[in-house]
Amino acid sequence: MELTISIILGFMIIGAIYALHAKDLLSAVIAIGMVGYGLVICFLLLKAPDLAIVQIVVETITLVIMVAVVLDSTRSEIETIPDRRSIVQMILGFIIFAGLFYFFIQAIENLDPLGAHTLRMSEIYVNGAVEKTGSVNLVTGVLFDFRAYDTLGEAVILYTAALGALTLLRMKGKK
Amino acid sequence: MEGMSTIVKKITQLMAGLIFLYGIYIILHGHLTPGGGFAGGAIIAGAFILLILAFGNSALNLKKEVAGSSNIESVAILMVTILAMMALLFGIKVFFFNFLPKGTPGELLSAGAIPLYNIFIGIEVAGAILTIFLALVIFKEESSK
Amino acid sequence: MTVYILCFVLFLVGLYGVITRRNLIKIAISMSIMEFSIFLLLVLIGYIDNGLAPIVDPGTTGQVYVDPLPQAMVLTAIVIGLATTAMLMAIAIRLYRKYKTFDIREIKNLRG
Amino acid sequence: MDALIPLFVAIPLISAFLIMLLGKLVKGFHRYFAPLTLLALLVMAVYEFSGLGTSSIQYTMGGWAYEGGFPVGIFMVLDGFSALMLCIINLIGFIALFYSLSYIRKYTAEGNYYALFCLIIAGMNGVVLSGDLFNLFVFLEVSVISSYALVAFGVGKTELEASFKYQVLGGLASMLILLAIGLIYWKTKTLNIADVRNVLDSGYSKPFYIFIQVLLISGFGLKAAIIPFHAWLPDAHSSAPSPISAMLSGVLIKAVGIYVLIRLFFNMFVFSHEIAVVITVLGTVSMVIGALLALIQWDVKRLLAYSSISQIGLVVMAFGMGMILLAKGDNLPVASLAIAGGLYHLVNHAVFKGLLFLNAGALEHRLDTRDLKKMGGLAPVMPVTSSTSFMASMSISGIPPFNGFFSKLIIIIAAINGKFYLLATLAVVVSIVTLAYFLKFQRFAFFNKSPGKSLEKIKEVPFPMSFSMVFLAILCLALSLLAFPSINDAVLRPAINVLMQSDLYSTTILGL
Repeated sequence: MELTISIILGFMIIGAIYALHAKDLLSAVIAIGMVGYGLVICFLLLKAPDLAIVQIVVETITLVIMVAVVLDSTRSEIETIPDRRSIVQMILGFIIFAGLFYFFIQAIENLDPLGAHTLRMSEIYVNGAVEKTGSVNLVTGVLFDFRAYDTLGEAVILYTAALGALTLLRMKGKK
Repeated sequence: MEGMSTIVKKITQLMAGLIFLYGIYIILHGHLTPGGGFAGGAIIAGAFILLILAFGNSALNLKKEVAGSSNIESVAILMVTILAMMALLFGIKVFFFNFLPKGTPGELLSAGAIPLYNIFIGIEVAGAILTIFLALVIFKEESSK
Repeated sequence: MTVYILCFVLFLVGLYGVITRRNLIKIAISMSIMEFSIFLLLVLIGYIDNGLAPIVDPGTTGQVYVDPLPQAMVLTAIVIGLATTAMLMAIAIRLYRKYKTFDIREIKNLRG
Repeated sequence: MDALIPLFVAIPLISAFLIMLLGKLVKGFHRYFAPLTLLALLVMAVYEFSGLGTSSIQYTMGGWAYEGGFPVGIFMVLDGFSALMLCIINLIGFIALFYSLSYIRKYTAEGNYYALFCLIIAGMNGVVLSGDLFNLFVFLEVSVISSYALVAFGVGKTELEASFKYQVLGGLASMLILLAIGLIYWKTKTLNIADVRNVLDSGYSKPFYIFIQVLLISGFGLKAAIIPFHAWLPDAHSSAPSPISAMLSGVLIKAVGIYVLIRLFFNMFVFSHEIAVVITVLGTVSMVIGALLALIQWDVKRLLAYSSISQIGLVVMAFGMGMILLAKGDNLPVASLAIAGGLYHLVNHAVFKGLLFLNAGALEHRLDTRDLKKMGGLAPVMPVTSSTSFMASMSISGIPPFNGFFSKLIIIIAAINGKFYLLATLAVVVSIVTLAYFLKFQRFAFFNKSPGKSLEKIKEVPFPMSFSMVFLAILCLALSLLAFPSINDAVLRPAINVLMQSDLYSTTILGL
């Protein structure tokens, strides 16, 4: 399992790096779409079918929105010639990233490895949850019963984004 | 935005209906099978987006549509909030209390208020995504005039 | 542990993109990459060996299911990600119509 | 009383939805409904605050409290600290909304403005009431996403650009926070803040602990615009419509930045000396650099924005000193004094910085410019704006008898008693620098000769705007009463207790 996920993740990393360096914006957007679909496969392998459905639909819609934005623009990106300042910044950035990476490895050293997760708070969300919520799908049970307040917040965020898009995209700001 | 060719329009009409039905199925079976309000709502929004892309704004009055979809999402999320407070009517001072009878797990009419939440969340998500998309399309149309 | 480390590498790739890219769309893409890595990390945390997908068959007992809580969290986070991407795109298209470019070096009225 | 708690979130949400629905049908609906909502929330907040005392109330969503000994539901916790924050949020929110009634008329789509305003309030109320890490994150996103839209409300070039910058850095902060929450769940397998404390008490590895603390400091530091993370603040705060700038500077960076940082570091983590030193240093650096950068600004709102960074730095420094002393475990009265000073200054800053941004908005409303060089001689023609902004400037620079003097005095006394002589000196120096740039503001805006333009056409601002400014100016004077020990005890003591007895939070909730 770990090996399969690692290989897919490796492809996702390559896709992500390609998306960041693509000369053409449309190919960058499509590459990031592929990374998103790779994530869908990982979700399926990790026994998260709910997430796979949501991710595949949301990824498609994001892709449509991004393509709609990119399509009628000058798509090519202007690349810069690296000067001395950017080289210094790169070295500095590399050191910071290496440090973060090192600390992350140190930090997760003693945590549960993949697959050895134990339940504590979610014990209740799994055992006997069907009787408590009546929902056979445990994720739905968590989303709409145990933690329905979070779900309201989530719906409100989407509502806010729609309201924000309407607000930002009106033609005239001031009378 | 221009519409596409007649073949595309015909096929889209058929496909959009199927996708729409699939979205409704996903919403209604949210407590039984994978999926739920969010997935189903996004699928329904996808069906509408497909129609808009295929037919363009010549066949549709986008301004009217965006007002409609934003009203629908407001109503839907208001219903979710009211549903959350519904238990207050039954004298239980608890928000998000699952006040309906649970029924037999595994049947379509079970899990108390969860299917209701799923339906309203589904409508809200569909409305919100459609509003975002239409706002973008309208902006592109108007600013390129 | 390799898979967690690769997840963090993906996160760092996104962080690198946010810091170095000079294109509005590329910055939005980098944010998506960071989101993806966190989604995957959360789902990996909740995975249990030989666990079933969290959909119970009412007749059976004694099954092991994967942790549904991280999945619920990721579902919420996916929708939040959609919302932030939508807002970013709305701003990006508006800025494009004003400046005719996505390049933030040419969009510089303000200096922090 | 406990049944009121979820209404702090539910009422503004319902109000926002109703504004979007009915605002199109009933003309002027939002102009009456939104202020009424905020007024109701303010009354509720004051009622809760006055009745609470040093006790704390838990409310569980969906009726799921403890199952099998674990807190499974989402807890909402109202204690002294969150009640104080609720009062500030809803007070400044109400005043800023009342001010908007005439200010926002020059913009289109007023209905969207009021709905987004209600959503930002709902988000902040949700954040300060939440007792659950992930729920806190969700409501934090509600408030920041609506603030992204509100910053760009004018949809001009600068607004959009500022909002984009704010969104990118805000999104980065959210990612860091979500990563930290994920790692915490990985280790503790719970999301309840009290329960996390309980689990962490029973052992953790040091690198893990430091890594999540660094993630959280960077994440919430970005939200609170502490100095290496401040790049978005001057742009966003100066480009937003003025009532929104008052909200952002007055409460948003406190509610989603400082409040959460303090809550997590006092009530969720066990104090560690290194992290306390890091927080103090960050606070001190932002205090000094923010003040120096403010000195060279000629844009009124940018000057105020940099001054916000500086004052927030002072607050963080005060809390940091308290943390250092608590980590050492000695000199507890001094730690209590430092925390009291920090809280007092937090309240004061919300009031006078809100007022100053409203003043700047009044100037912008009448003159259509924010450039100090183009102003001058306004004191006779805009007497209300001039006098209130003079009071606010004196207050923020720490001139007696205004409230700013007493809170700064308490912080400096605490620094001296805690043997942080360098920090005390720096606080005094920054106070003098603050006085310098606010005198510059006063002189160029109100007292210098006008640069050529005739002042006859300029009138005082309309009633809702002047009323809001006068109200906050009176509050500036009234809050100096908090310097009296008995009043201070009644108002700030519950909040100080929450922070001083840091493990009481978890033991009360878990009922240990």
